[in-house]
Parts: sequence; structure tokens; C-alpha cells
Amino acid sequence: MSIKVRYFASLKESIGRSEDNLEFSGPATVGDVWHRANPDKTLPDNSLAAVNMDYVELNSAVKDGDEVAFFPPVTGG
Amino acid sequence: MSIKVRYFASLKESIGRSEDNLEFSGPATVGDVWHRANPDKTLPDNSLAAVNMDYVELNSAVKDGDEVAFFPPVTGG
Amino acid sequence: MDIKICAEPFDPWQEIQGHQHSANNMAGKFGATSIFIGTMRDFNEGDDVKGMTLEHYPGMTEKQLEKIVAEAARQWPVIDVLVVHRVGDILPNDPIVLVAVWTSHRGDAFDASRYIMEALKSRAPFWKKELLKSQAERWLEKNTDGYS
Amino acid sequence: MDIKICAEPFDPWQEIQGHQHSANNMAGKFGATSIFIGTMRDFNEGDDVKGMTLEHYPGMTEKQLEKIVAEAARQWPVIDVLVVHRVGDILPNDPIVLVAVWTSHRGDAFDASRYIMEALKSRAPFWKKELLKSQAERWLEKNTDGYS
Repeated sequence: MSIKVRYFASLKESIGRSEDNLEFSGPATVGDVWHRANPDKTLPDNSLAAVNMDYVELNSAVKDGDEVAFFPPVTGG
Repeated sequence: MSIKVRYFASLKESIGRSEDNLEFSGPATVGDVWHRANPDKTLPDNSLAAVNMDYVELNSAVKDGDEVAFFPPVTGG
Repeated sequence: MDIKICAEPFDPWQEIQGHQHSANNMAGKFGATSIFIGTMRDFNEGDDVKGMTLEHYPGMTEKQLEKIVAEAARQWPVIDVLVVHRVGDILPNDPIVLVAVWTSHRGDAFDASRYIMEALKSRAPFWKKELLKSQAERWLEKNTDGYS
Repeated sequence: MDIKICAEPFDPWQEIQGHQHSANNMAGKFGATSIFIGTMRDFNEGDDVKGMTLEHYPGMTEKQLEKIVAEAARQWPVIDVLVVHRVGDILPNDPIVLVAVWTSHRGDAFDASRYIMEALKSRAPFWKKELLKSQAERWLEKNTDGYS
């Protein structure tokens, strides 16, 4: 399955990329997506994750075509 | 001592006057002012009273030159 | 801090902008503005309302509003406050009251503006008399708790 | 109900008036409007701030704001809601966010507008990067609880 990964704000800057496109052959969670995309970097503790623009936990499963996003705590308003 | 009395809103309409000017020879309370000005009419239970534009209780004393006001519950805003 | 009693219709947006422009020292200093506007509805307690007359006690109104604003300023770090209240003959959709509070942080703005509105409702000497579509007139007897 | 993301400076008073005029069915029906405006300050955490860049996640921002407004509409009888949020390069004194809620009664307007602001602060995917007078840049790390 194909997963699009997006990064925002300080997390995007520290990774140095805004997007990844990954292929998985078996089932995977949001946490697995992070590890595959960033094998040498731990996801910062306070990070948030979304699948298809809804907040999710790292143990949520992803499916083909999902857009997974990782970003730091939001600071709008 | 001279006391000016003012009435507002529905209380003014039911009394039929907006002001009274009274003379007292001895000490008097706000309640006394009402009774002197309106001997035949009981002050409605939910009425409010003010002396010199500050809220007071009916047993507050008045002094020469005070402006005493009686009015129904306020409904602004 | 500014408190105004208006015998003519007022435009809340012009009042706020005029106040912000005249208070130049505020630019860049405030982070939060909380505004409440009370507007006349064309119905009340199940009846169609054509208009309203707002009576007040000149002098006491200003004195009580100043007290209320001072109480708010003691409880929250407010940068500025504007209160405008209409009196006289009012039509549906006319603004009746405007409370605007400028602060650094949003919690203070929300809390102070709400405090001022609730205190105004219970202590500022204004009285509303409604003119119904049936031509009957009636004095409002009490202010609601804001939820009815 | 209207949710807008603006890449250019916006005038909150024009936004509110424009919304009220386009929503003609509201005239005479609403009695209370509660408005919150967040404005960029020229200082933060003890430093002079020259400007700010507001990044967002297009699509998710709108989705989350729509959810938040729907939650508010389920909890309080709101007649209408307008949310405007700025993105891009921002200067001190620029409005950042506008939340306006129209209801029949004031308690609902205050409660719903505050709910929307608090939820927006914690869930809408916006991120602020400050440019300090010293030329240093820094990402804001977390939103405050509104009191600091």
C-alpha cells in the first residue's frame, strides 16, 4: 500500500523534508510509518499525528492511500 | 432637612409622579422617605433604592440634601 | 476606559474602531479583545415586538458603570474597556449594549467582558418598556440570567 | 456558518459586517453577539517581536475548525458562527483570529465563542514562528492556557 507522509513546522525543519511517499507490503500503524520514514530519528514526545486530517494515536492502522501527518503541538489563535 | 425623591420606570408610572421634595425635622431612613412620600402605598417588594446614586438598604439613614431614588429591578443590557 | 450613553442609534464597529484609534498606545500591546453586543430582537416571551423604550437614571447609570468597570480592572489585568449603552426609542435589530475589553491574554478578556455584562444587567439603572405588535406596552419585569 | 483562512491582512469589523449583511435572515432574530479577536503583540516571553509567520496544514485546518464549530452548535443554540484565521507573514497589531457567535441569549454566545477559541487553540493545525528584533527566529512551542 502507498502512504503519503507530511511534516509541518519545526518538525519539518528538523527533518529537512516536507513529504515522503512510502510503500508498505503488509499492515502498518502510524508509528510504523514514522519509523520507516525516519529510521534514525525518534518522534519527539509531544508530537501530534493525523491520518486524512483527523487526529490519531500512533497505534492506529493505516490503509492504502492514507495521508499521514506528523507535527509539533499547534500554536494558532 | 431637605430630601429629593425620584421615581423611575413602572414605579414612576404607578405613582404618577417622577419627583418629590420633602422636609424632615428629625432623623429618617430611606424607608421613612418612602412612607412620607407615599403614605397610602406599600413599596413593591422587589423595588430597589439608591441614595445619591448608590444602592442602599431601606434602613439606611438619609441626610440633608440627599437624593433618594426608588425603582423596579433594572432591565438594561 | 470609556463609558458612553447614546440617545441615538450607534454602530458598534465604528465605536470600537474609533476607540482603538484614539487609544494609540494600545497598538502592539494587546493580544486579546473580547466584545459583547446585545441587540434588540423582534420577539420576546412569545410576542412580536415592534419597538422598545429604554429609560435610565442619568448620572447613576454612569456612576454604576464606572464602578463595574473599576471592579473588573481590579480583578483582571485589562488594558482598556469600552462600554456603550443605548437609551430612548429602539427598533428591532438596533444594538442596545456594547462591551469591549482589551487585554494581553484571552482568558482575562473573556472573563472581564462577561463580568461587566452580568454586573451591568443586574446593577446599571436601565429599564426596558416593550411596544408589542398588538400596540400593548409592557415593562420588562426582570433581567434573565442570560440563558432564557 | 463561515470559516475562512486568510493569507492577507483582514479587518475584523469588515468581516463581521459583511457576514451580518449576507446573513439577512438574522436581523431581529439574534439578541447576543460574542466576538473574540486575537491580535499579534510586539512582545512575547520578554522579547521584542518584529513579525511572525503562521504556517498551517491546508485542508486539515478547515476540517478541524468545521468540527469545532459543529461541536459548539450541538452544545449551544447558536444562530450563526464566523471564524477567520490569518496565515502567512504577520506584523504586530495585525488580527490573527476572529471568532464571532450570534445567539438569542448572552450566556450561549459567551460560552460558545469561548469553547470555539479554546478548541481552536488546542486542535486547529496552525504553527507560529516568531521573528525577534534580534533577528533570531523561534517556533512557539505550545499554546498557553489563555492566562499567561
